[in-house]
Amino acid sequence: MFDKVFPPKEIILPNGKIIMEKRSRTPLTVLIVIVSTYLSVKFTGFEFLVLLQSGDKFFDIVVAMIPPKWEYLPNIWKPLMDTIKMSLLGSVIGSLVAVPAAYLAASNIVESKMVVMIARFVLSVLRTMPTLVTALIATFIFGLGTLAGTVAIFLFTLSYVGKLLYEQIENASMNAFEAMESIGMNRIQAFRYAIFPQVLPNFLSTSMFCFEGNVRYAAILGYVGAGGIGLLLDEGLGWRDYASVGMVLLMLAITVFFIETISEHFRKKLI
Amino acid sequence: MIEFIDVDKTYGKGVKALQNVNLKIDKGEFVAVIGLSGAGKSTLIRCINRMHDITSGSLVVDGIEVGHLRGKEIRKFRRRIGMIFQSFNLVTRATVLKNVLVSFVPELPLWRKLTGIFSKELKLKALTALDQVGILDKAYVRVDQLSGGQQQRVALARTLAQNPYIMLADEPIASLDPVTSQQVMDDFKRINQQMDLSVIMNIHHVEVALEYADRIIGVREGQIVYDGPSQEVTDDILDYIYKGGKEDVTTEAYEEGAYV
Amino acid sequence: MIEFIDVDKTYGKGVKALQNVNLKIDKGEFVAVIGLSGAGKSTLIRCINRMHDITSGSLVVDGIEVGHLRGKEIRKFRRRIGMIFQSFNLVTRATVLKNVLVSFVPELPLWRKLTGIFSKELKLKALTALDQVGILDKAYVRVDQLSGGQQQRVALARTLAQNPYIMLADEPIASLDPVTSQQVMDDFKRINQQMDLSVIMNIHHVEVALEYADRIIGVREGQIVYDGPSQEVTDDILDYIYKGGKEDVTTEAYEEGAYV
Amino acid sequence: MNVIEKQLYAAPRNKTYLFVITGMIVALFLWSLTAVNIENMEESGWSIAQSILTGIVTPDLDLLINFTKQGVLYLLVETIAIAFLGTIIGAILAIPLAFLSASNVVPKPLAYLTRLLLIGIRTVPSLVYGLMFIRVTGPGPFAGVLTIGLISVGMLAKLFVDAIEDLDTSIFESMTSIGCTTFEKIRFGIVPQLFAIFLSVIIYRFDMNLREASILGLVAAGGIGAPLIFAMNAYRWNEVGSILIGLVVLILIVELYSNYTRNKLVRG
Amino acid sequence: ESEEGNTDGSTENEAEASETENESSASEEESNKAIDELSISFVPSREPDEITTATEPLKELLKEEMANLGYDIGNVEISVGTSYEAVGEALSAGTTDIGFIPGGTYVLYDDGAEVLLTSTRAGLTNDSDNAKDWNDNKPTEASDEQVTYYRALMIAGPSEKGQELAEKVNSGEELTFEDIDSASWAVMSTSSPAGYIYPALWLKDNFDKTITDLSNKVKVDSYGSAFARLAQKDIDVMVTYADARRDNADTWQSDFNREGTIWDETNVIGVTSGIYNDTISVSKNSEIMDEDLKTAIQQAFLNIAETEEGKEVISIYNHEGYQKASDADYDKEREAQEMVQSLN
Ligand SMILES: Nc1ncnc2c1ncn2[C@@H]1O[C@H](COP(=O)(O)OP(=O)(O)OP(=O)(O)O)[C@@H](O)[C@H]1O
Ligand SMILES: Nc1ncnc2c1ncn2[C@@H]1O[C@H](COP(=O)(O)OP(=O)(O)OP(=O)(O)O)[C@@H](O)[C@H]1O
Ligand SMILES: [Mg+2]
Ligand SMILES: [Mg+2]
Repeated sequence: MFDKVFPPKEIILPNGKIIMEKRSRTPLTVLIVIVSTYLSVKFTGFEFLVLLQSGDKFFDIVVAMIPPKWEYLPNIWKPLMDTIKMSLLGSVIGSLVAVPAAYLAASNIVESKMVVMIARFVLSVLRTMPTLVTALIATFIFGLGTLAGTVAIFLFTLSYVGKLLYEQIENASMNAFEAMESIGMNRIQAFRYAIFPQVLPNFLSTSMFCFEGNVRYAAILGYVGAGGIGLLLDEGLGWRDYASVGMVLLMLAITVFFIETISEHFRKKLI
Repeated sequence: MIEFIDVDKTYGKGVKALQNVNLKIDKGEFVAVIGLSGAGKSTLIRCINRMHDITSGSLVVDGIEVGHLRGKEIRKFRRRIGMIFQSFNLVTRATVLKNVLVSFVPELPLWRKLTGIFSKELKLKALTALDQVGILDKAYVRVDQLSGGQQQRVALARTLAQNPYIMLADEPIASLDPVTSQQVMDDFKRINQQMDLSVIMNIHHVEVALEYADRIIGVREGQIVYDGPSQEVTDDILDYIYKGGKEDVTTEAYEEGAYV
Repeated sequence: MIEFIDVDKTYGKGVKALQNVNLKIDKGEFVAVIGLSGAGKSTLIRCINRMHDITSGSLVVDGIEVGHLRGKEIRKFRRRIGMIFQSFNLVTRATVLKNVLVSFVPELPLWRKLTGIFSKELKLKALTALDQVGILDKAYVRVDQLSGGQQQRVALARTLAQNPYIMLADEPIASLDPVTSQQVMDDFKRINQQMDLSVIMNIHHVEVALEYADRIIGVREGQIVYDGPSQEVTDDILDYIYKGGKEDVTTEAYEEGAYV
Repeated sequence: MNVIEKQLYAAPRNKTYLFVITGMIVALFLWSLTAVNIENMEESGWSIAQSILTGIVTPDLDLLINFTKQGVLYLLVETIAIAFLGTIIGAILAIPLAFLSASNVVPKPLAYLTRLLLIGIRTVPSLVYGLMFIRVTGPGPFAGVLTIGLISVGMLAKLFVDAIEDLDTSIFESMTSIGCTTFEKIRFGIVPQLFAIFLSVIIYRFDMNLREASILGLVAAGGIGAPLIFAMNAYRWNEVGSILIGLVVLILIVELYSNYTRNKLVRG
Repeated sequence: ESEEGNTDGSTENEAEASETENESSASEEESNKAIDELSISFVPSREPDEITTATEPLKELLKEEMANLGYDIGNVEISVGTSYEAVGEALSAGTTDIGFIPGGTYVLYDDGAEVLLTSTRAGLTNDSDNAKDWNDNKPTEASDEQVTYYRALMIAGPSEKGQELAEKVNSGEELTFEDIDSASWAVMSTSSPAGYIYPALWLKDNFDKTITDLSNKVKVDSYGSAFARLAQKDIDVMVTYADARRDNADTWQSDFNREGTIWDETNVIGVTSGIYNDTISVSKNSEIMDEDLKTAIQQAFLNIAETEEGKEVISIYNHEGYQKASDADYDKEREAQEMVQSLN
């Protein structure tokens, strides 16, 4: 298509040979990006001037959070633990379920194109749903509270880990798989012994990464009544009590930092 | 005993990988298959354990018509045929021992299959196989820490643990340096002689093939153009196998090759 | 002309990679360096264009004492010495042409360095180099879509575009299959003969070395243990280079090898 | 056999380690189970699920195929614009931060500090950023753009760092042998490598940002989120259906395209 | 011309307002002041999707009225969110000009917001402090009177626990905190007066407890969803404004599929003291805001509330009319909040 509009240029070598140079797509891409940016700016009412003039107002709330309200700490523990539990449970179950899902979605393992297509479509659709929306729907079905949050996190983890996992499975070397088949294993066994060990470290690290993300995400699930520390955040914001919000965020940051450090430790060990 | 009778193999859109192959390999033979890239060597070998299906003709291994096997039967059939690959095809992240143990998996009860926990007996069997190829001391090392030659030996041990009666090898030394190649080939020879199992090997290194194999099969464009004892292979014949040679050489070599 | 005079090279904590090396290589020679892993082959080659500094002795390339070069001079000196690596060392995410064009980078004006826009003249030069190694038609393909042999040819073209008078190659065919190896070696030979540039190559494939090189240098434990025309290399000499051989062979071979 | 048995017993003993780790994980898992109180589960859950499903399969077509400012199409375009601009802003900010936190580029302490800063940025939920930016820009999509920009920074920088840390430096060797200076090595050795990966990461993030942008409506920061949440709260499942269908189709299209482009970028 | 206000101090304001108004209308012919954009933010408290569409007419109405009052408004920008905090912050930072916010929110953000008007609406046939009276005199209907305050109700739903609590109240028994605590509650955001603050005050007055002491409480983001959950027996008790049941009577049976009417199936178990109605506040920190503009806006909304078309638009917020308000009107609200916050 592109080459029809902009026909390739001929280059003639000194020795008379001819080679066709395809036109670079970069100018067109750059143009498209610039135009899209311009349109987006128009559409969203983005004004750089406003940012320059009153950008400092962003820090009004940040400043109000400092120093955080230390007395608020005792109120934080339980919801914080709830948040961690929610994300842990959702992440663990989600990651486990992601394994068979990814198996079904890997075109190099499963021979039926139909199955692969369906599995991928389901994973994709799950991924398109914003977690907050899933959580809200979950509260309607599972009632308000942490269960709904857990379900939302579970679904997100399933779709996210599932997708990355099947991509890794497809990129895994099929050499060992072939050897396993030559030993007389069926595809599931060959997958278990040849592919799974290859993707395991990556799978664990993706799952841990997802868990970290989920802790962060679980923090706002409280907004839709899905339990956890989000309730406190919401309350703090509602009362304009930014010092408490600051405390909540601080605790959350510390938690995330710990989880990140621990999971980093294990990830390094794995690879 | 392996017998190819008028075997043809065509890939997807009419790529004729094997044409009219007739071949008989006895127990305990050491056969080297040589030929250009794309000649059909791998295809030939892979048809034997049904990694590929043949298109027409008949292929009989130990009295079993391979083409008639179905599902579970194929897997059972493959259990007794060892296969070695150019790129070793090991699970690099697992230990040597685990790689060898894998060959027992098809016979395990389900819970062991899932957990990957092996009995002591099997471990001993696997270690014995490792001992046979001389890398017992590396049993608990991760495969990716081994050199190429050592990795190929692990693959060999894995195949031995299967207790096969036929050993198929697809360019097992292609990615090894000369010294290591020699060690691995020595292993093959020893196994072939001590255990009296047939070895059928694709190989690019003609000199090595001539040195180790009893019998040479030359493949060109999917057809067997030479088949005879390795002692009888001359430079002319090699020329014929690899380049098609001149017309006169062709007939001469063909006659020689058709003695089976 | 390259001349090593009593060159020693010691890495960090006393690893003696080269010891007392004396060597003279003339313009237009095709020299193959063989020896075991860790013998010091790479070190030998890399000293020539100052990728490594020598510890003592003197190394003169085309009348220039390499050890005395500083900063900009080194870079200028390297411009005329091509180097080829085992792992090709290409920017895999860029096109073939872009990879070749890189060899002109040091001579570009600043704005071209920044924008990465090359003049037509340079493009023609680069394309000509690609033509010389026979992959002109791949000029606009991304390198990661090429086979290993093709990638090595891109590296070759990149080096040719530098218009070097010496070509250093560190195991250029180690990761290639035999057929591609042969093509790449043919390229080297052709370039060596047509352009009259010296080729110094580390290589593990002895047969290939004997076939293509005019002269063989055997390295063992940092010392040159053989140096002579490839026609004269016998199995005994190889044995001596690779294994140290028996005492009697040693002296014999050494005498033979010491004729330079 | 003796040697072999000896080797059998020489198996490295990491069993205790494995047991402890497994035990810890199981314990953590059980502990996290206590967060779930099934009593909250509603008997009516099933019927609700049914009405949600029927609503989604019988979407409000008027709302879906409606070209006014309240129509799904307009809102989707607004969502795309927010995500697009936000991604660009995020990417621009993330590049310097990524280099500052790559331990193979800058000194360790600086890298560590930048990492802490990034964790801080990542921890604040988007809805809080939304509030902060409303003070700067007022309610509306502009605030949404800035929010998306800021939350993208954290994730983008993290993925950029990974790319920077596993740069293929073997190219350096050959560029040294050509006689290139450090600057030239960076320009022609690193930039082409990183460019493709960064671009692919950015496209991936755009994909994610579309999802994020669809919830900003909660704080009046534009996009399709507000009508979606309103419709859900009002139990108008067919309106929810039409919005969700629009959103899902849009994101699927973008995802397909982004997968295709990323594959091209990364694998060539 | 404007309706009679009963609120103390309002006469004064009014006098001032009409003065400025006369001035501005006098200068109207000569030149109207031009304002590019006037932005209004609000949080819908009812079926919100209607609101985005139904507020379109407000733009034109406001432009017209403002033109008469001496201001040419280029564009009226209306933004809708789901959180009061967003509107509050925008008012406080001056990034939105006008906000429709509840008294509670106004008090929180009065550093940057200034109240202009309090909405009025029809009073109800029930205005008792006693929950039982509300249950005896069902259904609650609108009265002819316009009032500036409303009450919040604790409403028990059709769930078992809800019924149990209702019976207790109707039989004249006093509820204990144990009764209250054993039920599951739905509350709104903490700055919502009817949905949080006044119920908290009620708990404080009656049991010396607060909402944070309730063991089973969930936060909902609209009364609509609270009713839905009540209907599903997902929750036992919800807190809401007094005529919320009238607003949800139809949906109760249609959308939520309940057999009985909302009046039969729900009962009041608690009534709070009066809550001042929603405000129309302007930002003190907005660049375009000055005293003249404030009075013009005040007058414009008062005028809009007089027209038929205008009444229809503002009815979406349950507003029926407006009275001028002063900051002091919300002192009580401040006390309430201080108390609730100190309980936290
Ligand atoms: N899966 C396949 N689908 C289609 N064609 C194939 C397939 N595998 C091999 N071929 C083709 O069949 C022919 C024989 O291939 P085969 O792999 O047997 O050659 P080979 O002798 O093993 O070559 P090499 O020495 O390169 O391994 C070749 O032309 C090849 O392109
Ligand atoms: N950068 C280095 N630092 C320390 N020691 C080194 C370094 N590079 C090489 N050596 C050592 O110097 C010796 C010679 O290495 P060199 O790489 O020259 O061997 P080689 O002949 O090229 O081997 P190979 O065939 O494996 O490439 C070896 O003992 C090696 O371990
Ligand atoms: Mg092959
Ligand atoms: Mg080397």
